[in-house]
Amino acid sequence: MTSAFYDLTVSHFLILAAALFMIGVAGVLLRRNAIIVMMSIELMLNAANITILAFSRGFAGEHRAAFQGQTFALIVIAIAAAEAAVGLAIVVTVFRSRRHSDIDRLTLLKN
Amino acid sequence: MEKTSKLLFLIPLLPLAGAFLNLFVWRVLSPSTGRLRQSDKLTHYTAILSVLAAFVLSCYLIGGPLWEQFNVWRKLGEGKPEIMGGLHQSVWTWIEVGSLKINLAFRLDTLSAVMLLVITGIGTLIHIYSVGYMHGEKRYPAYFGYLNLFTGMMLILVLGDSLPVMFIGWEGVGLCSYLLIGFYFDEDKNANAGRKAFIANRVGDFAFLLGICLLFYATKSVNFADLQSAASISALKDTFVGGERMAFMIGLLFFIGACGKSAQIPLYVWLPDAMAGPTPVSALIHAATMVTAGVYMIARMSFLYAHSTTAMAIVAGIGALTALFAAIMAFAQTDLKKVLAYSTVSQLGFMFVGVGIGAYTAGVFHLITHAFFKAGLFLAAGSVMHAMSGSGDITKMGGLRKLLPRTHISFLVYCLAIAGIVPFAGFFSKDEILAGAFGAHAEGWAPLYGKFLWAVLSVAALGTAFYMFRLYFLVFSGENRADAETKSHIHESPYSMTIPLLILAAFATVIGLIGLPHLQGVHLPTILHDWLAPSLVNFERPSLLDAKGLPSVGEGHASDAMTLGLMGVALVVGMVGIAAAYALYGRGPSAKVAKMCETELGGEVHRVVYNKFYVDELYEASILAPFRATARFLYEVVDRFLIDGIIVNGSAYIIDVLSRLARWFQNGQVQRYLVGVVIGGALIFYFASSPKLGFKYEQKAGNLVEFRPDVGEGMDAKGALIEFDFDLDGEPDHSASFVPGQDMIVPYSFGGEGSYKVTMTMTDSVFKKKYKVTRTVHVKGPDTGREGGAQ
Amino acid sequence: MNQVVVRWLWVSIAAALVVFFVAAPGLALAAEHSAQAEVSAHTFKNSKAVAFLFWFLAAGTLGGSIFVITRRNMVTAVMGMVATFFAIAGLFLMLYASFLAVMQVLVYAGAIMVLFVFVIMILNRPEDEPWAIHGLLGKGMAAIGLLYLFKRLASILWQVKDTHGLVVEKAQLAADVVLNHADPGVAAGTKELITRSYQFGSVEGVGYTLFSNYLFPFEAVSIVLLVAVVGAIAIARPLHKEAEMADQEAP
Amino acid sequence: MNGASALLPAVLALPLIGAILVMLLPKDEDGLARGVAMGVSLLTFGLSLAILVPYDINPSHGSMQLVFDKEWIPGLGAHFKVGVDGISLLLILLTTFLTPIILLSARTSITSKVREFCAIMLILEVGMLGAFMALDMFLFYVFWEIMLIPMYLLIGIWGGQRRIYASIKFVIYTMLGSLLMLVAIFYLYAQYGAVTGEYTLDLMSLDKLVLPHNVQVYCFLAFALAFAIKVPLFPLHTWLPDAHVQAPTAGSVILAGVLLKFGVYGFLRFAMPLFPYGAAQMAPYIAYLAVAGIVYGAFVAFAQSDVKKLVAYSSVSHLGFCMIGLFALNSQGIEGSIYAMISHGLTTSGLFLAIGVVYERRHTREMSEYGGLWRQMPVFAALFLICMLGSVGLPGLSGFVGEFLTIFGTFIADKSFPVGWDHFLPHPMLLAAAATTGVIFGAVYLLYMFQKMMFGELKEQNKGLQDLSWREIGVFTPLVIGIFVLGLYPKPIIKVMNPAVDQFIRSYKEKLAEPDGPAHIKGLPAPGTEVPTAEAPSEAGDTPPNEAVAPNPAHGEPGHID
Repeated sequence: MTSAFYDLTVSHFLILAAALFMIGVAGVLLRRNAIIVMMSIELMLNAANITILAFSRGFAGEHRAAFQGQTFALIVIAIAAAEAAVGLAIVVTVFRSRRHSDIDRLTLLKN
Repeated sequence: MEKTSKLLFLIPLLPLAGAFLNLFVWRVLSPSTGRLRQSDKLTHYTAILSVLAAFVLSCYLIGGPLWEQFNVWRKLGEGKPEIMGGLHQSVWTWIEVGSLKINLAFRLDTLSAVMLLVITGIGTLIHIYSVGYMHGEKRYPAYFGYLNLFTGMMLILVLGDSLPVMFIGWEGVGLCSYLLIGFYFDEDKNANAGRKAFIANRVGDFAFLLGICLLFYATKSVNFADLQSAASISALKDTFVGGERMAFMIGLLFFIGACGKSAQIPLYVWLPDAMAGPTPVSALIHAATMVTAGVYMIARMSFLYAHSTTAMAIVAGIGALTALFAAIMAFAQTDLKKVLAYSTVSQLGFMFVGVGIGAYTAGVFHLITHAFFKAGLFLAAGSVMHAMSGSGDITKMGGLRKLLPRTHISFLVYCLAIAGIVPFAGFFSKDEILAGAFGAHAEGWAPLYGKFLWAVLSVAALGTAFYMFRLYFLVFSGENRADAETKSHIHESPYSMTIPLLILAAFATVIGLIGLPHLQGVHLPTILHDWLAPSLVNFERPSLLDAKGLPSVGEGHASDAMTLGLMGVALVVGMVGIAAAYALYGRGPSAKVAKMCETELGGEVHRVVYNKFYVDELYEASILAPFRATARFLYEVVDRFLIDGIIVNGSAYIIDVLSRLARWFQNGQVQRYLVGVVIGGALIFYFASSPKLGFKYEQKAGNLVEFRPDVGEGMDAKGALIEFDFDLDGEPDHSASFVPGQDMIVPYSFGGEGSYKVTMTMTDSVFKKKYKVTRTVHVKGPDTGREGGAQ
Repeated sequence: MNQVVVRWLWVSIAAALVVFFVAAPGLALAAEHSAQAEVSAHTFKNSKAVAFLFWFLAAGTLGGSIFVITRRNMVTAVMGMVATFFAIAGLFLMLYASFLAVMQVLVYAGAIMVLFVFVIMILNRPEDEPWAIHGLLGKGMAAIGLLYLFKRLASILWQVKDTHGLVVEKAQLAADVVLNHADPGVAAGTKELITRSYQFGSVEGVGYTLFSNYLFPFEAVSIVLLVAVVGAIAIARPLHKEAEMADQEAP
Repeated sequence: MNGASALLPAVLALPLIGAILVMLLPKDEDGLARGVAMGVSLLTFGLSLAILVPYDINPSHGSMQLVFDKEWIPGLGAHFKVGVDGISLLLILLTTFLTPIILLSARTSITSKVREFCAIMLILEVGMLGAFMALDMFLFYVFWEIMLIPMYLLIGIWGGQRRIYASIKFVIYTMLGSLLMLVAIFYLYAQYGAVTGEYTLDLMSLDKLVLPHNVQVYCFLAFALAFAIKVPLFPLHTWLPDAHVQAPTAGSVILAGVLLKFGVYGFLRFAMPLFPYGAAQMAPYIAYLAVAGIVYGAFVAFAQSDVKKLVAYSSVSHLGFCMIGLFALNSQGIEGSIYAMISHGLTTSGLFLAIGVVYERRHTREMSEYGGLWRQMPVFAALFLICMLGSVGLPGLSGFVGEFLTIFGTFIADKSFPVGWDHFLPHPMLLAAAATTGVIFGAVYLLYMFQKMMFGELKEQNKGLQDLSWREIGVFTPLVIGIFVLGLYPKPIIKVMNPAVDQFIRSYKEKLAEPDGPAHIKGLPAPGTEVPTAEAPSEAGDTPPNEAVAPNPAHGEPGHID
């Protein structure tokens, strides 16, 4: 039993990333405040990053693919940044017109 | 032995044409002053002329070609054909489908000739009478139109060569009686009477229709000529349901039809109410012609009834019952026309007995005589009511002898005729029926059945004489009981009404001579008997001889003394009836009868008889009320609630509920949808992944059974531990780890034959989750071979 | 009561920072040191310290992220987020992706978190009802669903057996980048297979791959960033525009 | 023959062109719209009479004549194939005969949106004529649906208060049935394709296919449901009273006059010839439902206070007769059923028109409101009496011939068809007796209605009613003449339908005699169960019997299916 604790394998990182992802999803599902939801999305993206790098490190070996993982992780970070920016801009405008940023009350598109 | 004649179809066509002119054509042509008015003269002349023309034409046809053919037929010796075809004409093929072929064809033979003369003769007289009676009536053209239509339909009925054509006439007259009874439809009472008549007739027609179908089913033909053929006769004799012959069933159905039309016991209720119509209508339709259609039909189908003595027994039995029953009911009636109505029902009973015992000639003879004096009676009643400004209540009449001389004389003659006093027609015809009944015996009948019928009829004859003369004395003798106002109006009817009365009275006396009784000794001319012989079945026919070669239905050639004796008895019965009536009602309503009514028993009897034995109320309760109830029930419960409410609207409601549920879930909250996604995903994963566990087993030699587990292709099956527990003791008997791809067989031999419970458990190598499945294994004995069972 | 928690949070963040800055060089040393020692292909065989480090960072990440989604006060949430980012950076380092670790700290912790802090400053109103799904049933079902999905995912991920293990004998992972087009440095006409190898997590390697095989994604991302910036500005400033519009219309 | 065969599509196209023409008229030209519609419908009637000229009354070969066949959807194998035989010719004549009458009668009752009304009536006529003529299953289904829409609009737009409910119920009821039919059609289509390799929807070729017995029963039930709803057979009839009560007079007349006939026609043309074994098995059950319908319809009609509902239930009762005649499976029964359909078309249309006349004057359908109308409107009373008597089945009028033949056919039914009858019913005679009671009940409720409306004393509010105008008399006279002529001289009508019915019974008996087993063409052995040829059994083993395409003998050889 203790070997699983000490011998780090790829799946450790993967399961960690999965846990982080689940927490992110929980955040998105359960929280009302838009910003917390945005942050949870960031968490989910980070989880993805961890997975990419874990696989890149675990499987790439000498093969040049090793760097593919990292470039992708980089791109993910960039996209995350862009997404955060636009998302927060929307949240700000919503706040300005509605005086609140609770997602569950934004139901205009219902029917 | 039949001749085709071109003119036959004209007889029914003439009155129909008259009706068409009166009902449709004259109205349109005559200058309508806003309301369709046409001159009365034009109406009644067209009507009377058309019926008169029909009468003249039929006299010509009967006198000419038919008389020749009759003489030729009579002179034929032994080999003469039994049935003389008479004049025949087929206008066009009406319905021709597959083997069923019905032509619109007419046949005039001796029987229909007699009916023809009665209908057109009396019809013309009544048309003339109606001119006076219906004077000033607003719907004058309609009345005469319907009367002509009726005569036309009756002629079709009489001349019809096949049963469906007769059926046209049969229902046609039913329609006309509906229209004419309900002529004064302003009051609902009359309209109801009309409807009641039509529906009662319709019940009869229901049986008539089924009779036609069964007849065709048996003999493959519907017209009278083919039905006489040997093949169809033999078909009639083969047994139908319940051991009885086919002829019995067909005969019974047609008899029910006749009951409906001729108002016999079960279906007579409509005739007394039919008096709501104008009196000439009652005279023509409900005395002379329509009601006798049933008797004519049975006479026409004599060949069929002759082959089923049980059917004849039923006809005679019901006839006798009706005769007696109606006579009793007539005692207590206070309305003039109601008494005559019950008398008609009773006299029809006599005719049915005559026809029922095989004495068809007697039945038809009574039909003819009854037509004359009953029509006369109704017309006389009409002129009395005409005089009494419309009221028919005999308690308000009396002493009209001097005031209405002509009506009184004719009324007296009719009463004597119907009571059966010697010179008058009634005596001879009624006596012939009584004599026939007395001597009647047939195969399969109770020995004294004839005598019983004779006794019942004699009592009925007594009753007839009694109530007729009760009527006579109440109306004509004693002092006038009318109130002053109507008394002042009493006047003799105009000649156009009284002349037909006198003519009919003359006939009522003379007509009796055509049917003189059979006397061995003295050879009296039996005109009617010989005349009708070619149309009716003669019982010496080979097919009718029973086992011993005797005719199955005998009329019993009684000795002269017997016939004269019977005639004497009948005369005495009539006289006794008249005497009793004189004693009680000689001078107006009798005090004795009134006293008798006070007594507790007498009053009760009087009330029951007066209310016509509550038969109408019985029908209302037993048939009409339940009919309305079921109708309402079926509509409200079955149709509206059951089918509509539950099935149709019910399913719509369910769909509505489901849709509302879905609408509640979609409330625009994005996160709620995401939760839905997550839960859905989880469920899918959960159900998709649980391995479908199971095992197959095969029984090899003896009790050795091989088990082969098959595990669903779940990811974690590799290296799973499979354990079998054969004897259900909880701990596994055999366990092995599962290697996918390699086929794992676990042999185990059971104790013996029978079925055992085997459980297999699989534990997941990774998560140590246990999956269990138990199945019963049927181990067969060595002989029944292998029993393979697959999951 | 939540002041205690807040204080406890500050302590954990500080510890994470200290550990990170200490661990990084230690890790590098360990890598050097272990380069010579024989290491089984799959795991940090012999160094318990590294295992402890991993579990600590894992705890940091998960703890931080739970903080993010549970805290009612948004500022504490942001702090939790920052802690998570630092822990993740540590994890990157353990995976030898040092360049990424730095980028993580720089971009995420630095830029994005700062952005969040600004926005929080604008609309920092105390939350009255934090949870979107009302009622225990909704939350409970969602939680169970998530947990079950996590369990299934974990049971699958658990069977992933990597081929090269996290630590290769040689610390340096030679990555032969094959040039199949004329390298500017090489004389024209001669096509020569030049293989260069870079250390696994080094900037040159990532840079090289990024600008050779993945040039197009790089350009695309840059456009995306541009669009994002323009979009953010366009969305966030209509207020003033209305004011201007109003001025223009009113002559 | 080519000239004549273009006649049928012409009869079909004429009302369509008429409908388009009417729609093109300017908005408020009511009179013009009515005139054009009337003209077109009369023209169509003339043209349909012209069909009789090239039509050969007793054809020797197969019964379909004037067949016009053109490729419609090649992919699907659906042809625009129309043809006419004894049965459909009569029903086409009935349709074209009734439509002008309805248009004439609708002058006063339809006042709003007259243009649309005329167009809808003409489109409805197209739908009906097309469905009667169609010889291609798909074409039939298309026309069957085309009929539905105008009827829905008729009830929906010009109807009474609860018209929306009634029209929706009517459409969904019919749709439900016909969808199942569509499934059965395409099953048949697939089976035929599998057996002969050639995919076509033409009725003539599908008729050659003999399905295994149990499949025949299921397919028959699928078809039967669609047509039973239309008939309407007893339990599925609840849409009819609502549709009639809420429909305008014109809608009621066309619904009762022609649309109900599609149910029986469908049984006769599609359900029974295609699946004879199913029909024979189901014959007793449907006969029972028909008799129940007769008695039930009569009882419920008696309990009505609304005169239109009464006549609607009377239709249920009358069509019960048609159904029982049909399932007597002998020539008298079937010809009686067709005859009863035509006479019901005339008499019930007459009754509905009469009710329409009275409704236009008093705007109420409650019988208690009327009374004593005879004295007030004698001409109307006379015409109404004749229609009522025709409906009651008085001999000499059209109703009797139909009813008599159906009862007659059922009575002698067991002699003609052993299958299906004897093992279930006590005896067809008892069934016929039960049906004949309908004759009594028919008289009961119709006379009850007639007395409530016509007899009794004249109520105050009915005093001012004026009698029929010449136009209204013009509406009634053709019907009355038809009732008389059909009653007294049915010979020509029966002569026309005789060959078609004999052909129907002959082919029905032939197909009934086919052995059970996998689907095969009539006469040919089932594909795959060919005589085992010499090749090695192993090789034959691998081609599963159903897929093996029977070698389609070359053109001209016997058994060639073109």
